[in-house]
Amino acid sequence: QAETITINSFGGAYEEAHRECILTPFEEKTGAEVRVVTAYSADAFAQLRAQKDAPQFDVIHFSGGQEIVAAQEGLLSPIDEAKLSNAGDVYDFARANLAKGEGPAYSIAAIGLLYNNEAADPKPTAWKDLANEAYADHIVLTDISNGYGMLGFLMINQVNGGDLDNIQPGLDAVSKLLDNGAIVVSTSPEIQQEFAQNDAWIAAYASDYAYTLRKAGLPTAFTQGAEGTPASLITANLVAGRPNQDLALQLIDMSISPEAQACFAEKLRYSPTNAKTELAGEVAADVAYGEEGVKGLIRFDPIKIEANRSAWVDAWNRTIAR
Amino acid sequence: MVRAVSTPLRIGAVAFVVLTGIFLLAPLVVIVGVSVSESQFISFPPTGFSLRWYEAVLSSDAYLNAAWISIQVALLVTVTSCFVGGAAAIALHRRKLPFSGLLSTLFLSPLVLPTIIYAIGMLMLWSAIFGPVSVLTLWVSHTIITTPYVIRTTLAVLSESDPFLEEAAQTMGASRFQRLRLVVLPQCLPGLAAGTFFAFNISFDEAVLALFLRKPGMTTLPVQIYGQLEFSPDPSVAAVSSIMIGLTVLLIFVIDRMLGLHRFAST
Amino acid sequence: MTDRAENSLLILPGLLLLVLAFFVPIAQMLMLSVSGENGLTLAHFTRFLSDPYYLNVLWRTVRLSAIITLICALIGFPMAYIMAHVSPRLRLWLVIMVILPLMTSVVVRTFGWMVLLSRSGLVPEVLRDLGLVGRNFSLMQTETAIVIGMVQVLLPFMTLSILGVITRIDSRLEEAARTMGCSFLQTLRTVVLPLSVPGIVAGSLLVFTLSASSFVTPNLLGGARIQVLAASIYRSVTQTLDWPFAAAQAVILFLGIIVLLMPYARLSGRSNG
Amino acid sequence: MAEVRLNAIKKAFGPVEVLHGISIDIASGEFVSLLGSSGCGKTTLLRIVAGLESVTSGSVEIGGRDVTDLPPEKRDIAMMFQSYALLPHLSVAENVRFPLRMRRIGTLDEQRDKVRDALETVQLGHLADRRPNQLSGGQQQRVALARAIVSRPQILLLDEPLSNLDARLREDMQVELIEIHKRLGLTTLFVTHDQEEALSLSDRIILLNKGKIEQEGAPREIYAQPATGYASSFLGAANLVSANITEEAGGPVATLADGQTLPVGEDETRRGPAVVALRQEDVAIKPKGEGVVEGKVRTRVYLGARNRYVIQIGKEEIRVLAPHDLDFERGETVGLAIDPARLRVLTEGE
Amino acid sequence: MAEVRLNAIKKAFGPVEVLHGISIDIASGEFVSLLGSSGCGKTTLLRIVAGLESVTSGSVEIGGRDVTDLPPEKRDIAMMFQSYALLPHLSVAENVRFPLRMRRIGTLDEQRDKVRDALETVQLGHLADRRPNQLSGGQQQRVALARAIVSRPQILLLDEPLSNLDARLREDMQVELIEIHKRLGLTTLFVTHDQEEALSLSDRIILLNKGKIEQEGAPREIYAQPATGYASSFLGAANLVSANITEEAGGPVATLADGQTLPVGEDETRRGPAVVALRQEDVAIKPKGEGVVEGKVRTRVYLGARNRYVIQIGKEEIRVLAPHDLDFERGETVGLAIDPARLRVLTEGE
Ligand SMILES: Nc1ncnc2c1ncn2[C@@H]1O[C@H](COP(=O)(O)OP(=O)(O)OP(=O)(O)O)[C@@H](O)[C@H]1O
Ligand SMILES: Nc1ncnc2c1ncn2[C@@H]1O[C@H](COP(=O)(O)OP(=O)(O)OP(=O)(O)O)[C@@H](O)[C@H]1O
Ligand SMILES: [Mg+2]
Ligand SMILES: [Mg+2]
Repeated sequence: QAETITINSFGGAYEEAHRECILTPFEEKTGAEVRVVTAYSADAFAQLRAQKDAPQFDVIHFSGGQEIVAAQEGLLSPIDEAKLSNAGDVYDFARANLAKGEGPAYSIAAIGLLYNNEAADPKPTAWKDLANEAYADHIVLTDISNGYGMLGFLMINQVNGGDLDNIQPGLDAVSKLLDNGAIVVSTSPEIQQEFAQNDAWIAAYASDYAYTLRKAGLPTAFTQGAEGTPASLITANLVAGRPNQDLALQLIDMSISPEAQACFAEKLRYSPTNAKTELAGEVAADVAYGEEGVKGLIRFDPIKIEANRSAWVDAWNRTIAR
Repeated sequence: MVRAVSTPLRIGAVAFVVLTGIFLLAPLVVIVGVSVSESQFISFPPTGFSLRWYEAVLSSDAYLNAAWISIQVALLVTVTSCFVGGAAAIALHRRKLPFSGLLSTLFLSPLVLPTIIYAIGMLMLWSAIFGPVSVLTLWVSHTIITTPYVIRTTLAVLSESDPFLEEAAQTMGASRFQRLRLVVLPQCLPGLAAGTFFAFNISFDEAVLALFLRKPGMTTLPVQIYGQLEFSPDPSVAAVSSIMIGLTVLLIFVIDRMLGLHRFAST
Repeated sequence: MTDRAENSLLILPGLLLLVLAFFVPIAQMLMLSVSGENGLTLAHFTRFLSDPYYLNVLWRTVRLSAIITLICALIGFPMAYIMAHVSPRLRLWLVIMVILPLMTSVVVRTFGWMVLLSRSGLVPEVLRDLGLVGRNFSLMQTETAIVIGMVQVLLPFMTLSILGVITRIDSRLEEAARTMGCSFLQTLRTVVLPLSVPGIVAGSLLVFTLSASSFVTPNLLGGARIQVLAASIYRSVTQTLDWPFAAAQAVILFLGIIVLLMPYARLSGRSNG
Repeated sequence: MAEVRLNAIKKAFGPVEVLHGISIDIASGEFVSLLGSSGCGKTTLLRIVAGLESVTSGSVEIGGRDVTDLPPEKRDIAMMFQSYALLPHLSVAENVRFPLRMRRIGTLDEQRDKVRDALETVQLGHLADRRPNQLSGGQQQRVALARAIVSRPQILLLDEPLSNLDARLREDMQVELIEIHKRLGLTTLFVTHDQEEALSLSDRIILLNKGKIEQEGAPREIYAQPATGYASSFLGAANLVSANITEEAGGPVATLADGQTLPVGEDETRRGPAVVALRQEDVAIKPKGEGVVEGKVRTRVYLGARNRYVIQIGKEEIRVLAPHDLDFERGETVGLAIDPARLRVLTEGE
Repeated sequence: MAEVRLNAIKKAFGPVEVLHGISIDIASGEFVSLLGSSGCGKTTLLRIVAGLESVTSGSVEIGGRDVTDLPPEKRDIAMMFQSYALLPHLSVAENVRFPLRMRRIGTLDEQRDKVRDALETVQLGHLADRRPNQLSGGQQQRVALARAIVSRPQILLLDEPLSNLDARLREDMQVELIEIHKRLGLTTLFVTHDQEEALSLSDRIILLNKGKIEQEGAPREIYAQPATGYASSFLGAANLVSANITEEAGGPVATLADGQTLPVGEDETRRGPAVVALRQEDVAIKPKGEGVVEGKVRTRVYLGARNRYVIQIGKEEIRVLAPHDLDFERGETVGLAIDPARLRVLTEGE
């Protein structure tokens, strides 16, 4: 009987790409069987934490920084860099804490501005443009309970003069946007809904989603704000307390291989973390590509975010509460 | 009765039913509309007409497997909660147990707590004791959250029953079990039927427990839909829902034709 | 076997299941609400109860649940009465009409509402055309939207609960009232309504608890800016990962609802007796 | 008050036709009893007058007005149901007050007084605060009666109002009913299965048989001259004996199956095979040799004030009610005296 | 069959004590009637025998065995409820078959036969397939009766089984009951409010008054010698007249309030103020001058076979039942003949 390995994936098109770019090649290569549970980072994390006595995942993928908490709580296993053949090619920031238990990032969602390229006039180019009265009640903000929303907010905070120790400028800015008629959503489908149905023009969200919308036939475009592009890292983590960690490590290694990342970028417009990844021009235009492109990415201190998440969410809630 | 209801009231009643119907069905019409849309995304009014989303759903293993699992779980859950809840309701109705007032409130408590709390608690306990989750976990926990419906609807119906009937059966030699089966059960039927329907439906549409208490290969339909919506929302979810609507109507219609459900509904 | 034994036996499976598969796991989770870094603490409760923001969330939850329950009863009672008095075949169709919303996944159904209620949706558009509302009017992300969406799903619970009871009422009681000078509406009020109380109570208990504990519909229709307690709990569990606080909120919700509902459960008890 | 007129009422429940065209005129203030065997349609008829049942054809008039389509609450009636139909969620007093509340009769205090009076009338003043399910059967029936009479409607419909009461209470209630009827002149339609009750209370009796009117008339009239076998066996529980009527010297004579003869009233014109109706109380038992025919005592049933004898004449048995001071033994041969005027000849098959 | 013994039964509903210590012995195969005014506890007693009601104190024995705690289904009884308790979801035939099914009596075919027989007995063979709610009141009552007798239990408990039937049907049913009783020797406990029914059917009558046994005995005994005012007013609906008993030359004499006197039976020993019980049917109306006392006709009520006269003597009114061939007018002064032997003197206050 073939060995099996259990992981989570994010469903829908993501899962399709995941299967095609990583899982199927992995199965072919190792003869093992990969069993997938469709679960987003938040849900997967909750499941991991609750199941601590009998974890079912071998590899768990996070996109919202949950690996930091998970590693702290000992739910994840430290990774010996030597066991990952591709680790050397991965940008440093994407494999900084392997020893603590945080797995390597295998793709990056770039947070920027999604806009309707037919209706939005002028087209936005910078985060500051969100304040443009012309967009007023056509702006969609994402709730910071959503990982992308958090990064978007921190960016708004930053361009308004705040930093991770002081988010008040960000809150004030949001408050003003809301007064002008901006709306807040908390899940991606709602963003689609707003763009498709409700005359939304601009949203701060991830590049991959812009691509999803475009594929669905909506006139959406994506731009990296001039002030910088917050990066959301998608990590592949090794779960503690599982029997076949070697196989799991092979899968993680596969995830950070150039081929897999190229495939991902091609299909979903995620930015690769492996420096050796080769992308076609058209794809490259949509993502943060190469040393240069990656340099433009802003990485807010994840430790600080985790430490403050609760308090920020509280403050945010109060700000947006009607 | 002779002109039991005056004409204006009758008209009012018809208007009331029609308006309620519109209110209840309008979103469903939207969904059905969306499901035949040609476009990739969920929008209304639909652009163009195509059945491609139905085709997509009916040829998708993920959807079909999920639906099959959901149906199995829902059937198991319905049967269990029907028995467990019906029996408990009868016992509570008789009010011969100590604290039956308190008990009947406590039996509501699974509805009071947001399911996520229960889901996490259940997952923690289950992993600590039994290890990996299985269909059994989902079965048990769905039974927990559906039983209150059966209890409530059955209790309500029993409150209007003739107390002498059971006694009469008793004097005719009916044993406890026979009394339950031949006298009390027929009395419970309308309530039990409603409760059972709720149970099936709740289990079939339950996403939170199913989301947390799952393992590879055990994805229920609501979780599947939820996943589809989150990452690539397309009209296929509307098609799934439309199929469910259609199947419900068809099923009820067929059962009615075969068993005379409408007569049943009148007891 | 005695009556006591029979009743105990009847209730035993339910009780065992409730205790072992509900109260034990829940207790484990809820214990978190008093756990702090150094032993027992009530900090999570004080955090909630001393914060106007959370109190407001709690109040909104209760208020919306009450409104939803009331509206469901107002629609459900006449609906059930009509259903009980039409031909069996028509009744079947009415039952189908009432339960159909339940047959669609909650998320999908809610999207249906979003289409209808949002700024460019059907309802605001009609209202705008009628000149009743302004250009920017939207029903989405309002408490009204939550109420509308919840009533649609919860109505069957109310209607079918009442229907079960109404079909049991001896029709001669209504007739007797009519011969005593009750008009149809008075009969409804003085005879049918009081006798339907067990059904209304049953339905209300279901609807109230369900609306207080559900989060998907309020979250999608009310949006992030209108928080209800269940959504806040959900968020604490999955987003801020603050489980003790989630547990504390759950305890507050649980106790609050139980205290509120106790008299009503009694009410159904009395008419049961 | 108001007169009630039923015109050719027909009523069917699905395929079952229950009333086959009933026409009745009830004068204002009249007290009419409906008599008839179980299942003959009495309750149905009452319900049609009340407006609780629609008619298949025919019409109902009250006070000269066609009310066929008028709902019950618009008719000034009160009806007592055979099954009482007490409202289970209301106390006894609230049940009785109900029609007053609904018809807005009097102030609250007046209503209370009326309720108290009505409950006193049915001797239940002390149970005013009980719930119906805490009462005995007869007590429930009396509450229903109190509720029917409390509002003093134009038309009072009573469906076997006294069936669950003992003789004493029943007599008391009859007296009360008659008094109320006399004092207020209520038009009353009264269903009973007790012929003495019907005879003593009513101005007129309507005898129903299988959904048709068999006979109607004043009590004495209908008792003295039952028109058919059904009527005579129903009123006074007559014996029906086949006989052959022939003309003899002294007038018409009925020859029984065993050859014995008994004289028939002079003015009887029918001849040939017929049925002779002999009322139980019209036959006097005499020692052997007296009387016009002879028979043998088969059983004697003790009824307290009187005895019922079953007497065999040839192959037929007749039942006779005799005062308790007469004492004949089982097996004894006795003579039966029958007043020819009280004997009725009915054509066979009637 | 089985004898039934009740030992000092007490029963309270919450604060209301309904039975105050009732002891009854019923022999095997005996037919006992329970008589008593509305609300006196008859139904409650029957339910205790059936095991449907627990007792507050006392015990129940059936066939020599203490069954106080035995549930109803383990007692071989059948009970007919005052409110019928027909199962609404079953047809008439299924209702009647129910006890056979439960007690596993006979094969399916035998059960069908028994059901058919029982329904024929109550003359409802043609309605076997109806639902109870499609029947008239009397029809429902007969279904309940059929259901009670179909299983031929050791003990038959009937709670006013014939109250909703007309006289004719009632007599038929009485005959059937007696026959079944005789043929099978069922121990029968029968509640009725009809004294003639009780007198004619029973081996023994138990008279209840407010939860106590007032008197018991064979029908003749209890009718002829009612022990108390309640008993005599209940059986034969006696008039109770206050009088003063004194010793006169010819024996004891009762002096009425208006001074008239009437002789009292020789063996009457009580003296002083007392109540005299005069049964309605024991007083004969005579033309003025005849009889022992005089009175004035106040009303006459036509009852068919007999008339009821209300006659005023001084300030008191007494009711008299007279044969229908006597005819006295309202206002006429009449004489009343009273057989001293039939007059009973009760100490006042009884
Ligand atoms: N649940 C109860 N609570 C209080 N009192 C009750 C209850 N049930 C019955 N009673 C009282 O007990 C007494 C006896 O009732 P029961 O039914 O035995 O009378 P009954 O002799 O059968 O009368 P009836 O001839 O009217 O049927 C009645 O006075 C009644 O009011
Ligand atoms: N819903 C029904 N369907 C069919 N037949 C019915 C229905 N209701 C009543 N009947 C029949 O109609 C006839 C008349 O019923 P009704 O109740 O008027 O009789 P009733 O004269 O009041 O008899 P009782 O003296 O027994 O009360 C009965 O034979 C009964 O079986
Ligand atoms: Mg009737
Ligand atoms: Mg009784």
